[in-house]
Amino acid sequence: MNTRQNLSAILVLLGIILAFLPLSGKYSLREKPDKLLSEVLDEKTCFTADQVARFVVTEDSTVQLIDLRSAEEFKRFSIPGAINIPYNELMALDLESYLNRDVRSIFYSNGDYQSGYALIIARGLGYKNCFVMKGGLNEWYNLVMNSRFSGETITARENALFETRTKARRMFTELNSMPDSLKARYRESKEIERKKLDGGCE
Amino acid sequence: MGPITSLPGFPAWLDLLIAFIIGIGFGFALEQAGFSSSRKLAGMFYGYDTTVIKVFFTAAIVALVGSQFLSYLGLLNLNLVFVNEYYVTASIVGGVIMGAGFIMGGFCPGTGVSALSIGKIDALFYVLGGLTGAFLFAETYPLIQPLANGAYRGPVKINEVLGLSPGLFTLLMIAAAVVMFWLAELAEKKFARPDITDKI
Amino acid sequence: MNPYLAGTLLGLVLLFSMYLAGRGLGASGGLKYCVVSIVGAIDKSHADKSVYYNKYFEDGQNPISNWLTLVIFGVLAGGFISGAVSKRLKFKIEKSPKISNFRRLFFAFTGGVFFVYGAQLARGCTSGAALSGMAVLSLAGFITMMAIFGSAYAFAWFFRKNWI
Amino acid sequence: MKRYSIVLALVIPLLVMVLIKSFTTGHFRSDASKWAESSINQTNLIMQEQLKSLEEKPLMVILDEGKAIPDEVGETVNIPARTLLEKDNQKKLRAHTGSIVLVSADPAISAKIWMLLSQMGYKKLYILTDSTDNEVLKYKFRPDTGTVPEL
Repeated sequence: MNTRQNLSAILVLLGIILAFLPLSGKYSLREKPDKLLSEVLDEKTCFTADQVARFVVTEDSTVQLIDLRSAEEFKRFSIPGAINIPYNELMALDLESYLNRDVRSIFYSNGDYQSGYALIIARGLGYKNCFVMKGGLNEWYNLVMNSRFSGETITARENALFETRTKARRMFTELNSMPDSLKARYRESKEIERKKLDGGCE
Repeated sequence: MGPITSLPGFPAWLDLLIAFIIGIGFGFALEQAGFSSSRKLAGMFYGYDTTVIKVFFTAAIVALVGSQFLSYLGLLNLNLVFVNEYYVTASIVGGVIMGAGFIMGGFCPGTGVSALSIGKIDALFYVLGGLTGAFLFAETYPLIQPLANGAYRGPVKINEVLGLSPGLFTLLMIAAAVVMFWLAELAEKKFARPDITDKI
Repeated sequence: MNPYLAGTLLGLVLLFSMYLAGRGLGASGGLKYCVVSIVGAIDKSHADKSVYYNKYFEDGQNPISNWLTLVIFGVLAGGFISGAVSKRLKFKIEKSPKISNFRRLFFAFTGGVFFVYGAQLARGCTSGAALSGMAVLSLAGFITMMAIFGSAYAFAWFFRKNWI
Repeated sequence: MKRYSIVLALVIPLLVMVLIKSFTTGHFRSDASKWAESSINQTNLIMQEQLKSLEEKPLMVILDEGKAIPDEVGETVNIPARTLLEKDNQKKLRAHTGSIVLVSADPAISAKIWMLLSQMGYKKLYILTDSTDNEVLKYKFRPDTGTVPEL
């Protein structure tokens, strides 16, 4: 057999194999399930509402909050600094721009379900820098928004925690009480620039 | 999981080093294919030498088949590989202009640079012409902008347009290429010009 | 080298490029970046004013330190290595014996102008648009490929004296 | 045979790799969004009283360690989340043909496990929930219209 016939035979056989493979452009999780399981059950993938409040108060730039609620809910109010990726759009989006970053992404929704799903998807796709806020906005309200000091004495630690909560609550209320136009402008400034794939001859 | 350079924290200098190394491979492969000879390249259009079609389609298919296997085996994320964007008129008009340039100059930019590296003086003139062409394009860009940016369709894939799976389309493309290779060798026998091609 | 083997080699280089950098090969882009940096060095104010050039100077980086430019330098090096290996290093003008040197160099220059102009318009040349595009099943790649080869066949008759 | 040696040397290893990849169980299925569908419209959440309306008796999987077993609606197994992917446990789950209901006091655990198993190709997989409003905010935001912040 000459080179042409060899090459033709190889390519045709490989082509036949390919024709049988499901090669949809849709993505699937790549991590090994057992590795992923032990990863997400680790407490390190969870932040408490208090920790998130501290990120908000210190305007920590190594953290990106991702709000999974619907666009309408997000428009009404959100934690300062958060961006919105509605959970039902999560899997239709190109997550690369949002999650392949040096900052830690923290998912939150109202409860625990959607952030839990999102964590599996994101970490399963190999984005290691993803976390959740435990208890979601319900917990945030419970801990931060409705925090009230009661008692006689206060330790330094409690005092610091209380101050953070108060400050976070003030920031949350101030931001979300703004008129819609200002709110929209604030959110635009937080938006992440979509990465464009590099290539071609441009 | 590839592409490697899209991993977070990948250093920029290494990215450029990879570009250089890939360039070396590119130049080496072009020169080894005999693409540093303009008469061999032009032979494609007169039937006496069909190296271009053989190399070109073999290369495209090897990369296509390879990338799909890598993707299936979970080594390469094809969603992160650049897909050329389709500007309908620009692609066609640009292609026609390129075809005219091809038959006049006998090179395309890659082969021209590779021929320049082994001392072809005509390739030097070709590359200088190429630089002039890029300069002219930049200067006439305001005039030609509507044509260049019009009829934008985004990064469309041909198999999606045809409604086929990527694997099936690949198989069809391979079948077409195999037939083409066979025809090319028949043409080479018919229009043989050993005086031109054997020298290379 | 046997064209099928050379094609396989080229395909593997392209595959490596996709695997390592997520992009195909490209040659015309590198030439453009050379022009852009030359223009920027000679007349910076012109470059800043032009709608075309200014986007390349936005981030304050030299356009020469670009992926595509380095590919071009690599092609020069790789071609030279291959020529040395196969003992093809030689200064010469390749042409049909029927035409003069001037005619060959004139058409080489004109061909270069046309080709790169078209490549800028179509956003890639035979390697950047057609070859790399086909390898990722891009419709633009197939269309550009057909346009290039179709038009070259159509014009082939007019320039036959140059080659045969 | 010798004539085809190059062809076979290239094609067979690739074919073997592809076949190994295709037939390895215990990895994620392709197309993540397809397997996540019912989490979007929340049909994967089920309440205690809805359990009876399932066609077959479900397998109740208790994900918490040493947790008390709820009302007998179906077969019950206790598989702590951490040991879920151990071979024996996977065998138990795969052997059950009807619905599987995940039970945990912590909704975060059941959510993560639900998505993990779904992506591995489990169908008819539910989360037992005491109320469907876990994803509803129980509090109301009261804007403070008194202050206008500087931006």
